[in-house]
Amino acid sequence: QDKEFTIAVSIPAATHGWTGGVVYHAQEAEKQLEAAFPNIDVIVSTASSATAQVSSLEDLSATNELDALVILPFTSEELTGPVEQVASNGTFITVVDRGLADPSIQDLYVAGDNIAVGANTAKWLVDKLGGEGEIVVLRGIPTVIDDERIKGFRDVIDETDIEILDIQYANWNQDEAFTLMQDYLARYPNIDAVWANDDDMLLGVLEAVDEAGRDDIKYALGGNGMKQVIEMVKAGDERTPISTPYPPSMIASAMYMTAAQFAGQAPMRGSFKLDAPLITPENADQFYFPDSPF
Amino acid sequence: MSAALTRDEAIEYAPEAPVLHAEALSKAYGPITVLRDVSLDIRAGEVHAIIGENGAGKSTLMKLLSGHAEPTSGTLSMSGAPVSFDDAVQAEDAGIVLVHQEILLAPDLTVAQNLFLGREISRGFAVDDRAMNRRTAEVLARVGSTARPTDRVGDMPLAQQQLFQIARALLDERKVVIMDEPTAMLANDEVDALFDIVRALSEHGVAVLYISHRLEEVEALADRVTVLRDGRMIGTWPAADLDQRQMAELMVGRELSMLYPPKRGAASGEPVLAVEDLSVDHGRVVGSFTVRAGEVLGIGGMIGAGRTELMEGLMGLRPAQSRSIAVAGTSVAKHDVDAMMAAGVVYLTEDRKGKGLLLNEGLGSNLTLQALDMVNPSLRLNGRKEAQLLQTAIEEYDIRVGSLAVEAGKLSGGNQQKLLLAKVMLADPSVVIIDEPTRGIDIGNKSQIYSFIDGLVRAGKACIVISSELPELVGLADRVLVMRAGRFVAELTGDDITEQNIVYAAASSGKDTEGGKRT
Amino acid sequence: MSSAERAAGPQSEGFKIRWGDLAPFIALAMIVLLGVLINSNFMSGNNILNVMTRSAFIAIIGVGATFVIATGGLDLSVGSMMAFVTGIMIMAMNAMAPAIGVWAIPAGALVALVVGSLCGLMNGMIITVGRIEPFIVTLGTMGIFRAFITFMSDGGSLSIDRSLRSAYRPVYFGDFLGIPYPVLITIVIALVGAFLLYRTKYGRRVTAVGSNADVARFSGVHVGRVRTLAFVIQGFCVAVAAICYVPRLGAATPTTGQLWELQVITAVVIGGTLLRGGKAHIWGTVAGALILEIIANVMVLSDMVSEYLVAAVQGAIIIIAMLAHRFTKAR
Amino acid sequence: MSSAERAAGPQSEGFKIRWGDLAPFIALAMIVLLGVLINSNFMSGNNILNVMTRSAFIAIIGVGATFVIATGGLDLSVGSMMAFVTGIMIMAMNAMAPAIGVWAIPAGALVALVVGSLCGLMNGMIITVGRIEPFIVTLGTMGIFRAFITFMSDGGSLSIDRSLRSAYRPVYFGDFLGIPYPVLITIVIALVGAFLLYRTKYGRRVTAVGSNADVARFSGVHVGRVRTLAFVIQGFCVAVAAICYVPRLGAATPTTGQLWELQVITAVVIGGTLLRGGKAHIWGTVAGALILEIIANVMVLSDMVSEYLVAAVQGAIIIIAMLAHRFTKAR
Ligand SMILES: Nc1ncnc2c1ncn2[C@@H]1O[C@H](COP(=O)(O)OP(=O)(O)OP(=O)(O)O)[C@@H](O)[C@H]1O
Ligand SMILES: Nc1ncnc2c1ncn2[C@@H]1O[C@H](COP(=O)(O)OP(=O)(O)OP(=O)(O)O)[C@@H](O)[C@H]1O
Ligand SMILES: O[C@@H]1[C@@H](O)[C@H](O)OC[C@H]1O
Ligand SMILES: [Mg+2]
Ligand SMILES: [Mg+2]
Repeated sequence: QDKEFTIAVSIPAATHGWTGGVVYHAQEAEKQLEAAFPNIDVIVSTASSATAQVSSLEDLSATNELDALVILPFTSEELTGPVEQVASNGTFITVVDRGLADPSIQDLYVAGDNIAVGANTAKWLVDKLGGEGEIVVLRGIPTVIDDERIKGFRDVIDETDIEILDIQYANWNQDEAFTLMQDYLARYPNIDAVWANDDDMLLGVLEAVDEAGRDDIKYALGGNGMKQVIEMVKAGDERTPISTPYPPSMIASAMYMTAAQFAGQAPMRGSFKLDAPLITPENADQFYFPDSPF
Repeated sequence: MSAALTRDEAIEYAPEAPVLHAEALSKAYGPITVLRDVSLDIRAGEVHAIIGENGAGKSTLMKLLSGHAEPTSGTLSMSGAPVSFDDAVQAEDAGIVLVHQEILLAPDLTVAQNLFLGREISRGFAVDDRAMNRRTAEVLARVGSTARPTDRVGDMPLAQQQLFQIARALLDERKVVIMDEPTAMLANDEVDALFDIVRALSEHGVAVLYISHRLEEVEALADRVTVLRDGRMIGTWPAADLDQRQMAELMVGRELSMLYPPKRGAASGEPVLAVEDLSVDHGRVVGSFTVRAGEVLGIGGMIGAGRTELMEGLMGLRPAQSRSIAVAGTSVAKHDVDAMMAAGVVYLTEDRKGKGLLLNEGLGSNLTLQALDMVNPSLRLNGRKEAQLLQTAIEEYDIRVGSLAVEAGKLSGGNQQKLLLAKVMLADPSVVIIDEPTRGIDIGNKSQIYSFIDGLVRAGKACIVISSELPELVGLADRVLVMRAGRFVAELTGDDITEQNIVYAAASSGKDTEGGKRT
Repeated sequence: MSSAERAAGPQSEGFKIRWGDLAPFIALAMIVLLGVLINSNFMSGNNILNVMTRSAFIAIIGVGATFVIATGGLDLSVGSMMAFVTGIMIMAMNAMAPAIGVWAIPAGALVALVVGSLCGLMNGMIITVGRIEPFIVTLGTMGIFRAFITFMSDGGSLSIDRSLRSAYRPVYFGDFLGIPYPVLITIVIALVGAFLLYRTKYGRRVTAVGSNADVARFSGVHVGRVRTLAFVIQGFCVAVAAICYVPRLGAATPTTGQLWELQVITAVVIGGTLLRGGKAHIWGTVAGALILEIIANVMVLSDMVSEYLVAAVQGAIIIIAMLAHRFTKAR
Repeated sequence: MSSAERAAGPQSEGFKIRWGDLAPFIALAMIVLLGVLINSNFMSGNNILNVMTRSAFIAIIGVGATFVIATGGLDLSVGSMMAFVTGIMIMAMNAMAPAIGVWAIPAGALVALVVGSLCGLMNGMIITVGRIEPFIVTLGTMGIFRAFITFMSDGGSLSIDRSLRSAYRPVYFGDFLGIPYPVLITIVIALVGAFLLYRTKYGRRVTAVGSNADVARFSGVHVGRVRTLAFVIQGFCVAVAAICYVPRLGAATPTTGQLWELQVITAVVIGGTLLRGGKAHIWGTVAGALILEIIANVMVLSDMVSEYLVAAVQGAIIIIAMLAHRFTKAR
């Protein structure tokens, strides 16, 4: 009990809604952990790029004896080597969300299921549209996460008569999504449904659709459980009746599980994949965190 | 092949073949022809002066001869063989070099780096700075410059920069050296040093083309004189056949009246400007002085004496302190350029290109920049008013322009100077400080400017004239203060205002001007 | 570069200069033509209005940037400043809404204008009093403003009170005689900007300072003040853009306005204002903003380019537009 | 701005100029001191070596940028160019690995150097032949390179073959007599750059062109060629940085090198090179890169600043460093 433990938490800086949520939950967890376990010191460090994250890993491990590292890698490939480096000092490694290229490095993995995020949304849509129709898709920042969601979605849609009219990047950005949706609307006289693979973008999409007053769009769906969107689901919105969770609070879960290693409780290892069930008006309360910024 | 070679050589050694011959050169900028049908012979070893009014086309002709511009029509030949230059470098390779009227040096480079730009000496891959600095020191000494090869050009005064340009021309063996108003920025002893250089060049068989508005220089130096007027060739004469008055009349095409207006007699008015203990640049230059209404106060001194610095400090354009500055008896509220101008004191800079005119902007906006209130009675600028003011200025100051739409930078040097004068006079100031008033001004216009200054002080204003041209101080000033090394060292009045007295005060003690400089 | 260009071609007549001034409008016309050829929907009333409305932000901020650039300055902070001002404005409106209801909107807008101008003042003062390169100063304040909005929004988003939304919405989505308000506001701002720049003493001094600061100084112009004021105008314009922006999405986030600075500068330069200062084209800037927005629009409307390569085609079109510009000018 | 400054203070003596040149190193020393005060670990051998090694990328690219900026140019494309070159290099190495094994590393590096230089050549040619503002051209090519790497990596990432990893690793992580290779490479590049800039004809012409292009032209300097070559040098340096980068991160992604252009320009300007051209300080640039990296490092080491505000503190420190710089110079 006398021994001091240091847990470093390395996450991307708050560049958009979801990462903002991550930073929020990490800070909350830091407070709670340090209050609960006086012998555990948590250091949260944010990075605005993959390179910066590698640098901060180096800084953290050069100047601290790290007992554990909880990391949400900026990108998968680029962080693999550096995390491996940290692991080689015997540091306990917890990876969150975006996986490493070599899973053998990590002791603990906590993530959402991005294939399922795409696939579950697609299945619901196929069902509602009766297997046919025309849809457009907005995708995020070019990353593995984005690729997986698109792949999960496409694989399901491709089996049906639904046609994906267009897919473009809107970088998980509300503004860009608004603009892109306006252009989609100008171009396609009929659109049955829109899928934005992140709720930040969905907000921009809705604004554009409302403004254009287009009623051909039956469904506008997002994903990852933003507060405002959950509220819509709860309220039984017709156009956005469902969402899929991808809670930024997963960082906090990972931090608690990691701390458990040192608090003498049951050691946890292995992979924890949060599944991506549909959020419906019935279960929406479970996914609603009014205090989170996200 | 070998036949051609002998032919060329034969021509080269034929004594009468001119080293450079121009045949029917014309140059037009857009619809405006600035040079028509000019033919000219330049002989080896002669000093050939080109004179003409401002805007006559002298600089343009020189640019055509040296590859800085291409003629619209006409041809060049050297020693009988036709040549044409795509650029100045080709002309320099052929042995023709132009020392520009305007300063053309890279301000961030050192003197040596500028002189050798484009033809650096190198050893292996590395440039040989030692060698270049050594050669630079030699030519600098030759032209009488006190600068070091490693000085940054942008930090040096304009006069020094002008010497660097001359030095650059002397770096290599040349056949023809063209100097476009080389002395416009120089004071007496630099001028003397330059004369020695010109004479030495011509003794070595180099042809020197020499442009100057100072006709006494032309008289003293030239073997032959060519006169241009309105872009046309008036003729070429042996210098011995012409005196200064004849030259002036050929240039202007009419008889000239007196150059200097008669003096007004001692001014007895109240001091309109009284400056006490002005200290500029942390005490490098210090002075107290007064000017009276109706008085022309001349300020003499050698280059770098600090005259410009003092006046820039007075205007609040440089760091300066003073015990007091009073205009018409009222002390100036704040020592800054605004307050000075509001009090009716204006300063006309010696550096018209760098500090005087916006070269890329039109004539109207240049004219009114310092007195925008005149075209802006309410909120809105009145374009028509500005056009009127410009028209008036063009007439009053006799600014020669091809088209009113031209940018200020396209005017000939002298006409730029007149535009600048019009600009600072626009707000009708009560004290006018003019730094080098006639730099680059032709003789006809000079007398215009002199009588302008005369009219000014007769109307009860005061004028301070800084000049490196001694005759100008003698001819114009009621009183002369001489500055040396940042301090006033003499005050001359009445008959004591002579060239000898000014030079003596400016140079005595300190450096020895006669022997020391020309090694 | 610039002086090289000047020396290269003797161009003096008014006629030629006017060709050069028209270049951005010709480029605009060409790109519109391209749009029409590529997709018949391009000219549909809605699409054109959308694009024009969207370009309002860059155009409005660009008017301010034209002043800054004309004095020889540069402002990299406009994007994050816009996010910051938006955040402050939303907070102000939300705070006032319970007390004064819908009046919180104009009151908040006023706050935005004051804060924007102060931000500009800060940039301008650091640059002129501290005498540091504008590039560095505004890079620094860019980080500062961005951090502030992230802090203010807790990394998430800062949204406007529901009670104000519907009253505020028309400022972006409404129109007057069929012309959307943001477009009208752009026109007003550009008109005022053009008047200031071309018809007042201050405008003369702006170009004088950018053209040759020494000449300006010797002519009694307070170079520092003129420069600082240009940054204040820039800040004011940023605030105007923020006022139009909020009703669009109702929130400020840490990514609001990201990279807008580059778009703004591009619009200004495409519009014919020289980056080295001394020459300014307000209406060219507006055309430049439209060009940028239309290029992006045409990319989406056309089917030709892989989603991965959109940025490449945009980059290429900008370069080609400038080349065309150059050749129009060279004539 | 610049000319106004020159005129304002009379500075002529060699002594004063040398103070100005030392400014970036003084700023560096001050920031190191700050680091020491804030965290005792700062001076630990490991930390210092890490920081120096890391600053190599910006320093190496900065050496090239010093050339470009000294000629009066600007290159906004370096960040995405670096990602693009990295991508090409990885593809080349992976393709060659089966046939020639570890030799694929030097062969791929060669490919990178050629491709980088060609990218620079392209920038330079468009700017000089097309006579367009470097800002606009490189903004365009920035989009183009970025799109290419996104395309090449299919939006994901492009990673180096596992078989090459361990052989390549030492290029970033190895050291020679205790000095990490990237640091050595930086020193070599800076030495070569300094020699080129200060001791060769080409270097003379670089500053001449930036100082006054017309003068350079009249003196027979091929202004266009000098400028183009500066961009080629920039491209070459980008490739060298890419070669050091791959062993560190093992992959290229669409976000590799994002916003590096701003860091590079900041390093160059903090180092004492004037943005308007005509003056260049290679070693100042290296110091500038170190300053930026140390600021970031100190931010991580200290726990004092909220995550959200890190960018604000960084921005403020850069401005303060420049102010200090200015006052050192004014003495
Ligand atoms: N690039 C140009 N474009 C248009 N006009 C020009 C240009 N350069 C010169 N000019 C015009 O050509 C005429 C001749 O100018 P030039 O400089 O040759 O005169 P100058 O005899 O040297 O006069 P000064 O004694 O004043 O130097 C002037 O009217 C001038 O305005
Ligand atoms: N040889 C020199 N080396 C360095 N600086 C010099 C030299 N000569 C003059 N200066 C600088 O020039 C300035 C003073 O020159 P200033 O222009 O005031 O003199 P002036 O008497 O007006 O002469 P000019 O006829 O050149 O205008 C000072 O800043 C001084 O440092
Ligand atoms: O940052 C990403 C977020 O925006 C997306 O919605 O979910 C996965 C995250 O990695
Ligand atoms: Mg002339
Ligand atoms: Mg003087």
